[in-house]
Amino acid sequence: MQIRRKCSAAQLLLLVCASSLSAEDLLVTSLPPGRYGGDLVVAERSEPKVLNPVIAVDSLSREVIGLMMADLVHINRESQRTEPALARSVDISEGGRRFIVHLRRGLRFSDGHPFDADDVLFSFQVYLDENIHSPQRDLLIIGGKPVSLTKQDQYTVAFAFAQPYGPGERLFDGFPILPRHLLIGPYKEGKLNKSWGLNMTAGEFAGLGPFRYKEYVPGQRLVVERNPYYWKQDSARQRLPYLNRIIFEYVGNEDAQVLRFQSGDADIISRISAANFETLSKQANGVRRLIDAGPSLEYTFLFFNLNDLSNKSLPQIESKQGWFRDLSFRRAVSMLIDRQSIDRLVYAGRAAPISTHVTPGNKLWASSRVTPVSRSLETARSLLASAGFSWNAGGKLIDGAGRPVGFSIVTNTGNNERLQMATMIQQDLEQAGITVRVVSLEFRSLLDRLMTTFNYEACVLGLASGDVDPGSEMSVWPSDGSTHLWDLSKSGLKSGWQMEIDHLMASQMRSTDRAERKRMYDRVQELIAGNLPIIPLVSPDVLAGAKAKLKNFSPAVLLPYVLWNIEELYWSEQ
Amino acid sequence: MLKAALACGVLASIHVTALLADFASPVPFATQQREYAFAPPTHIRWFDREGGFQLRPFVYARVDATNVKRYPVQFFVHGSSYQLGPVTLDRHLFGVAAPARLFLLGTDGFGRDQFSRLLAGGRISLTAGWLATILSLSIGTGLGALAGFYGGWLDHSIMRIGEASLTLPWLYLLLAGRAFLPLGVPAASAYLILIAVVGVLGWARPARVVRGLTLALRERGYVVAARGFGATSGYILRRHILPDALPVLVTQAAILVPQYILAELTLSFLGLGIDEPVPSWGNMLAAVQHYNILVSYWWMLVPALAPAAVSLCCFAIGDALLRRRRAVPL
Amino acid sequence: MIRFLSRRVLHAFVILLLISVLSFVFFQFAPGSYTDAMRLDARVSAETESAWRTMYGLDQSVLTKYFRWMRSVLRGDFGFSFAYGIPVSSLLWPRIRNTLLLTSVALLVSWSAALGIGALTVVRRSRAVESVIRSSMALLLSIPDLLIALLLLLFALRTGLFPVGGMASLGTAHTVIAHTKDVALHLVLPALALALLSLPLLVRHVQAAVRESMCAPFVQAARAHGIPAGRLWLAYILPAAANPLISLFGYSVGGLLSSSLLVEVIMGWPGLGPLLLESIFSRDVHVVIGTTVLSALFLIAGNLVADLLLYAVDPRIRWEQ
Amino acid sequence: MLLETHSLTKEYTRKNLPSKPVTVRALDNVDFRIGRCSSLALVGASGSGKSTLARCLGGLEKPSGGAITFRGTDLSRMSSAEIRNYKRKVQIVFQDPAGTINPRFTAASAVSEPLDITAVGSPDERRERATYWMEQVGLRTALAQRPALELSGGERQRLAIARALIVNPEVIIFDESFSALDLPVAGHVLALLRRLREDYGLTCLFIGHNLTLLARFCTEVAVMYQGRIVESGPMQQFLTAPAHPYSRALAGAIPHLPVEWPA
Repeated sequence: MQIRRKCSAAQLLLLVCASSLSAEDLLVTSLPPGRYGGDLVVAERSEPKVLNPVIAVDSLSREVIGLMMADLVHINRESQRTEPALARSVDISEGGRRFIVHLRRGLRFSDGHPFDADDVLFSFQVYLDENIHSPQRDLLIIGGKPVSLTKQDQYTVAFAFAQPYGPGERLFDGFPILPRHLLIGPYKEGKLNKSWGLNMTAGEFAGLGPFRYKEYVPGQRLVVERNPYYWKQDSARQRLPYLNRIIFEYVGNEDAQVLRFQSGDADIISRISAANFETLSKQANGVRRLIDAGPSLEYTFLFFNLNDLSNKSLPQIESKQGWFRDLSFRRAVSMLIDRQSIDRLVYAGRAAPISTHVTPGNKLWASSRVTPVSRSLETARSLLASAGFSWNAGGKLIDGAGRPVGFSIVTNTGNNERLQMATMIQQDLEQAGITVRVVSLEFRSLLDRLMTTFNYEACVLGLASGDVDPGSEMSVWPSDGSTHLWDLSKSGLKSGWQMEIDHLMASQMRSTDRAERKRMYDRVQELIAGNLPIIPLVSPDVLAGAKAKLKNFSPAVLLPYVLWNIEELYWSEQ
Repeated sequence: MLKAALACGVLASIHVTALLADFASPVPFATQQREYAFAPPTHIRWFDREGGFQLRPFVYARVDATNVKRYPVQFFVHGSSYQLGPVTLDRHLFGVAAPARLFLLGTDGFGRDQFSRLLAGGRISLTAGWLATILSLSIGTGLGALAGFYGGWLDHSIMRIGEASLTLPWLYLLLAGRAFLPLGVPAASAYLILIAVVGVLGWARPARVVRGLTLALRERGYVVAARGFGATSGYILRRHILPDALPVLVTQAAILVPQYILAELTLSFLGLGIDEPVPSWGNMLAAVQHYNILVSYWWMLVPALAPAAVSLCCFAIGDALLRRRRAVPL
Repeated sequence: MIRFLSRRVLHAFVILLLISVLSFVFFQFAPGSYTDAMRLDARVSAETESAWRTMYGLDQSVLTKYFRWMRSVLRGDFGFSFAYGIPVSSLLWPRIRNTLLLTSVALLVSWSAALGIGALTVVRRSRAVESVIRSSMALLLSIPDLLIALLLLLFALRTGLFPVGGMASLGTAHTVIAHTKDVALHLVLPALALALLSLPLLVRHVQAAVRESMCAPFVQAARAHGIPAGRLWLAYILPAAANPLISLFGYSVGGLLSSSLLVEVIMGWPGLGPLLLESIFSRDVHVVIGTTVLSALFLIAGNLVADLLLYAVDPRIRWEQ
Repeated sequence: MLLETHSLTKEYTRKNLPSKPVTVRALDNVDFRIGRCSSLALVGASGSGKSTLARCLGGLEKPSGGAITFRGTDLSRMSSAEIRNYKRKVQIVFQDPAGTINPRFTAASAVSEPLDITAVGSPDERRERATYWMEQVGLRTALAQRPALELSGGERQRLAIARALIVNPEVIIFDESFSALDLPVAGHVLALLRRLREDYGLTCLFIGHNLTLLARFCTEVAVMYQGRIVESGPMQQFLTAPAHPYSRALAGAIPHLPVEWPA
């Protein structure tokens, strides 16, 4: 008995030595060496709400979580392609139905606890748990069946899908790996949803990201500090990150954000309006650097209510749907809109007019075959005339039945740009005798109209894709998508082209051949540009700024725009 | 007294100008001249480039790449047509011939003439201010007088409800109100409905004042005597209490009117303001709450002068009335 | 005295109950719910969204919701924040402290300014002084709240005299004194903004009250007796003016609380305001109602203090009761 | 008897927190009667309950106990119409000259107010009657359109008396109403009242603590002391042989006036 115990103790010692000595399988990047030290202050307009990646829904929470957690495979925000992260490699087999993920060895969570396949298994068990309702869960249902995981050894996990998964390993970006040793207890007690709220202490948290949770001062700030166990190194084999702390200060609104940045209290600014960006640029000096990263993945658009309203008792709106369903009408409206002026006046020239939903910011998927819409009052008028519309003595457009054509555009009040766009559209359509009324509604009231009561005629809204891959648009374009806003009733628009989109979107998700997927997605873009279920307007640029001393600062068009390479940022000496 | 008369005059002329906004403004308030976004106020000149004096004020305008021409300011010019009551007119007080533009107060981000918007905005703002003030004062007076006059449980419950209503988060009631208004309601009416709700909700403060006054007055000999003659409560309120409350109410109104005019700005901050393209003073100032506009375009602040003038006048009138009161000190 | 107090406390309790019920009912009118925004999230399916609705009890009747909330109030939680995933009470307490700090400083500033200005206009009866004060008050009243706050912010930015936004700078919390100084510096702008907002009304009422009491027969008599000005003020005029001013004080607390909402939002002061606004917009119902009930509590407490002061100062009140 | 009280009691409760409420008995079993055409002086020290009695008689306060009867009808059993009629028949003129007349009203409209309330006659008739009664109480008609605010205390008091008379009352209660009038005016008004008593059978109840004026005018007197009527009877008898100690003090304080009142 005694001998055996000794033996195992010796084995244990050996194991500890081995892991602490060399077996840390760190990722060595090609990054030129930077300089350690310093804090980074980020002024945010709203607070992060929860630090629990399983239930976080708001974007700021996810941004902060992104700093503290890591995923198996990561999408490089600059190249928009995947790169290895916690997984050193992924082997894809069985025609894209099976992923063998090889984990890095000897990595540690920010509290020093080792990381292995059990953490991966636990994390995905949590994400898949039906009782937790993680918002990410739906992404793991592929071909109608949940992904299944098997542990092959301590550092190898196999993922099996019911059908080939088109986007491939991009799936893993967005599934941060959870520390099993900390969360298994709350999970078993059914309290995982309530773990990692902002009332937690630093000791309750551990992650694999470059930073770890330090403190939260309610209503004021959230501080994260350098994770000493982080698994990336620069080319000089210095362990990243360089910065000591990141401080998220909560300042309430965009103007306060700008003021804080201007006064030098905040080091970075992002998601600012073009107007503020211009003002800051005008006052630019050597201390601050402002960067226009080009068109984002956000597309703003006008859309009409194409829902089936037969059981909603909204006769007023229903009577106008005849116009809305008329492609000539939609094309005429699209042609009447002065996108150049929107770009110039609303976005100070820092936006790109678009004619489909895939913006120029999407380097990998934007189709070159979609032609831009050119504004033409004459073409619009002839289109309308050929569709049976005419003009009365007062110059107002009337339809075949002699009713004057007019509608209201709803938009949300929190967003100044959308309101401005609606106002400009109002004037643009006026020129063809269409009377437009702009109604601004507070965001939830607007959503209620769009998604529950269908009590609206037209709406200006914007959507931002989470990723460049068409997989991220699956909730928008197929007719049964939950964000298929213009026709959530799924029955109003049983047209051929919509069926074709449904088919194309479903097929590209099953295909692992990138060229084929591209071909299919190009066709989707053409169909949308040609049939205008939405009338695309512009895509605003990603605008950001930082102190000039901050090196490696490189805003990207993918979320999170500026903090995606946080581990690489450092303060230069001057 | 002179000052009050002057204030009345200014106030009246502001109202008249707002009423005749269509005539006094050179272009319709909603017209976007997009190539002139954020244009500063046009320089009106008496002296030309050569230093020669012109009898008629004029503006310069570029006619092509190289040439700049003089355009005199004209009065009673033909322009876009508008309705003034039952008649359709197309005369405007002043203007310049195209391609020159005359922006007295510059333009906003869409290139809309600020001067025209200021005049048109007065209509909405003044209506809103008066409407809300009248509503809150009349409801406040009614309930306050009731509470003070009858006392007892009625007084108690009115005052408790008043206290509660001062603390209630009316904001989401307003949000709901805005959300439930049909889409077809024109922007101005939608806003007036909302400000009416705000006015109705503002009853508690005037009610308090009137209640205090009523409490003091109802013990006065002449009120007791009137009751002795068999006067009804309504009579006493009408003949004895309200006349005494009137100066107080006017003072209150002098404060409330400007406040309600500016309430629009706060409402639009909360997403409940007036919808584009209809202007109002608060709505025009709301643009300035964006930091970049505040620092870049000073003329966007000019609309603040209108409510300031109104409130100065209101104050002067209120003060004069208060001095005239000289009634029984309370 | 004790009965007076206990009756007022009972009233306060009834009001709070009324407010909580009305808040719930009104909130029911506001369209949309917390989970609506999830629908715009490309990752979330309609099924997940409805599962969240069930999880938060959003699909239940108002009555059930109210009683569930009441139960959690009795536990001391004040409900559960959907957005933050933690009990509302733990969200509220730290912010209440900040709001109270801000409003009490603003209260102090605005009242001393109002009393000073009120006394000045009455003592120095010069037309110039009066018209300067009147027009500046009118100007203050005619500048929208938002703009005052923003102009102050700009001023701070241009001069660099005061920190912009927030409540404390980083890394200054080494000593208590340094920390206090830092917070005080941050407090200047929001408190000033808040004080400026409430000043015109206060000045007006203070002037009226002082003028009335100066005209009071006993003050005239005292003046006729040749009582020196200082004593006249302290012993005669101010006590006579105290009565309306004390009740005004109680109500000004409420006014300040409600305008502090906006100032806090603009100035980035970490009080109840930003939390309330954000939770209204995100329909985080329990946070909204918790905040509402709590600010009502402060308002009522302010009125109660004013009543007690009146009770102490004015013998007539004791008679009436 | 025209107006009488039977064991009339009026109590006020003062919630004297935190101690127990204190009950003050302002009227204590008052039995009191006035005959038609009589004029009675109700005298007593301040706080003896005179004004309370007046307010009860005027129907402005509800007694806590006992009853008031008018022409034999119990006030508490009257219908509201009868009460209204009663209030017209019994008028009170108060002490406070500033408070009795709304300073905002013109003199004429203050006098005609009771008629306006009951809407008797046309506005012109009312105005006419108002000026008539103003003249009767010795006010110049030139004052008619002046706001009451600008009148002196004595003038306002006369307005109040004119206002009481305009409704043709049967009883007028003067609650210290003469203290604000200077002697010649008071004498003039008293002479008017005497004429009215003789012509129309007007009954007058004077409340005061100063018998100087009333001694000549009133035929009867009642003395109140601490909420009770301690002595009542004909004036002459009271002046010559007052029974109660307080009465003696009162009667002894009347100076001998050198002049005769104008008739």
